[in-house]
Amino acid sequence: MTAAAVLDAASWALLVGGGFFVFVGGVGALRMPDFYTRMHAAGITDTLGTLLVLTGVILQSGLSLATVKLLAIAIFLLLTSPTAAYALANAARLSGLKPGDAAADPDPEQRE
Amino acid sequence: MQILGYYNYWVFAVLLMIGLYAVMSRPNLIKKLLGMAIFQAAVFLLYITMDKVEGGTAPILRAGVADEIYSNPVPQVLILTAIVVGIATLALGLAIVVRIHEEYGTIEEDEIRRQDRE
Amino acid sequence: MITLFGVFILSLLVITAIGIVRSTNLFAAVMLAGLFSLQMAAMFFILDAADVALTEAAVGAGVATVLLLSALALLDDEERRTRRSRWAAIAVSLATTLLMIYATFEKPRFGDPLAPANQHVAPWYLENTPELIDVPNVVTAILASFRGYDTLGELFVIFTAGTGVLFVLAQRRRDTRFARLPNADAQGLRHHLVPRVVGRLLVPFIVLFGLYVQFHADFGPGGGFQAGALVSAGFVLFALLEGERAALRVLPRRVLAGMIVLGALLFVGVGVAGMLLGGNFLDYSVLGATPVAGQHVGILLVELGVGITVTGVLLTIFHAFAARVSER
Amino acid sequence: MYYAAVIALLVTMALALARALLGPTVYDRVLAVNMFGTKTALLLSVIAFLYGRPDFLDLALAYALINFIGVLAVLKFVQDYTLRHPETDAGARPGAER
Repeated sequence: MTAAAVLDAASWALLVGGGFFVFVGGVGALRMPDFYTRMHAAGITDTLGTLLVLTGVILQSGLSLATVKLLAIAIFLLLTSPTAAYALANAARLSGLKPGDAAADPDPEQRE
Repeated sequence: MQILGYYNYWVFAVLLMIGLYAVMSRPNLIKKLLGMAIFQAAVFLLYITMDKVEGGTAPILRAGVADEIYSNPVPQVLILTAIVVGIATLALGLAIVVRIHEEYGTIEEDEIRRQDRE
Repeated sequence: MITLFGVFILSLLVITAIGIVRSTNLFAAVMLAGLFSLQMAAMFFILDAADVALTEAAVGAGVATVLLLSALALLDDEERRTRRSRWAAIAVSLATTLLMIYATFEKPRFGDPLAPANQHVAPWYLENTPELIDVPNVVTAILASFRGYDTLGELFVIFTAGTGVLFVLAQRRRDTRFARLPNADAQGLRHHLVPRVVGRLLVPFIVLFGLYVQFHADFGPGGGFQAGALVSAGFVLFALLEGERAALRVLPRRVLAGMIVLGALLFVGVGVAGMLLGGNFLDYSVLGATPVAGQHVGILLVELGVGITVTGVLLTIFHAFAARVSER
Repeated sequence: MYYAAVIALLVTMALALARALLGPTVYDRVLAVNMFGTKTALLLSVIAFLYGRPDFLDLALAYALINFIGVLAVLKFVQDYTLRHPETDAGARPGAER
């Protein structure tokens, strides 16, 4: 097995794994019962999925300017998305939304 | 694949008319502005659809690659400037809506008409 | 396969647009408009328009949502249910949609290299750009040089829109003149520690990236329009975090107004300089030792002018709305 | 190989859109928009490689940097809103479809 084949296999595994976690996060954000659990599902898989997908792509890029840009994207996403999640949860908590509050969707009859 | 080739144009037509419908049927002025933004986006989509050349790539020339097919750069230039012009005109529209709200206390079109008649 | 991805995103676009029109809450509609812009950017990228996608990204994510929200803060966010019948509007829209779809069957196939749009001037630009202007990014070459006159006109439209917003909003409200108190609105998000620290860390990187996009426009996607939107997004972030007053201390209104005028003057000045050196208006080939070097100088200066004016206009508009909000 | 990641990202984008349409609170919508933005940045970087033009990563970088601004703008909007309307039940407003 050559080095290139090993790299390809690793990158396959990372991309598929990243895609799986991203998808799990999406399902969680749609199906969980209230806002805080939805955010839990979305926030954690966001971080892991982002990291896996970007690492998978980095393995394909070799050492070039693209690697640096991908690393920068990874760093900025890892900085901003937990911060956004924190800010959002904090705002929801301060405004008085309690866990379990928004459990039910509004009555479909009332929506236009 | 032949049918899929026209899908972009169909989405353009549908988006255009969703925008027009919002402008015609909603009395709320912000909703009208959002409808106009959708209308505008549909036009952008039409232009950018026309720039695509099969098997082509973005028109940024690559050194050392001969006989590469590039997509059409002209619509891209037109739309690039139009997007920034679009946000500037949207801001102007929003400013006028804010002033209307200050004078009339409402942003519903029929309410404003009623107040004008009185 | 890529075509199928495009079809998927286009379907999402239609769903989002319907969601925008149907939601009775304007705040929800603005959030959906943010999603709409993200999908448009992805679609532009799939259709090979990297420059356009970058513009949509910079404008849609950085400025548009913020402007809509600051306007909404001055209005009611609930749309009143209307009793008006919608059947006429539905009928007109539906009929026109069907007519337009019927008309699309006359259009050239998607991606057809022999379509008239791809046969007229585009091949000439693609062939002659390396020789006449010698920059890899043909979009920049057309924007700044071949169709520079057109871009100048667009720049003046932006200039006029910025001036118009100032005319409409800059005048003080009569009834609140005595009620102006120092209030919490103008404080920004100072007491949210984590976003503040991370956000302040990001501001220089956003501005730096904006400058990279500005000066890298010859080689990659970028240019004055994108850079202006990105730099103003950086300053908008600063204003959100530290309050509008702190942002105005960094870039006062006078400086912003100066930037609007300076950028437009720089563009016109490059054109006039070409005339004085014996060429035509906006003919850059006389600006340097060789025609190609002259083109490089001209494109750099013109893009810089565009960037300065766009930054000035977008920030002026943002501050005009933000000042109204904190006056309330 | 990239196709697996692109399909997962596109499906997740559709799920996030569904959450944004359903609501029910303002925070759910903001969460969906933020999620969608991160996924768009990932999608653009994967597609740049799929097209074989890694020089277009600038776009994904732009989203990674400025997607955050929207969330903060919403945060500030909600904060100002609750300052101005202290009497309303803040959990349900603004942004709740009633």
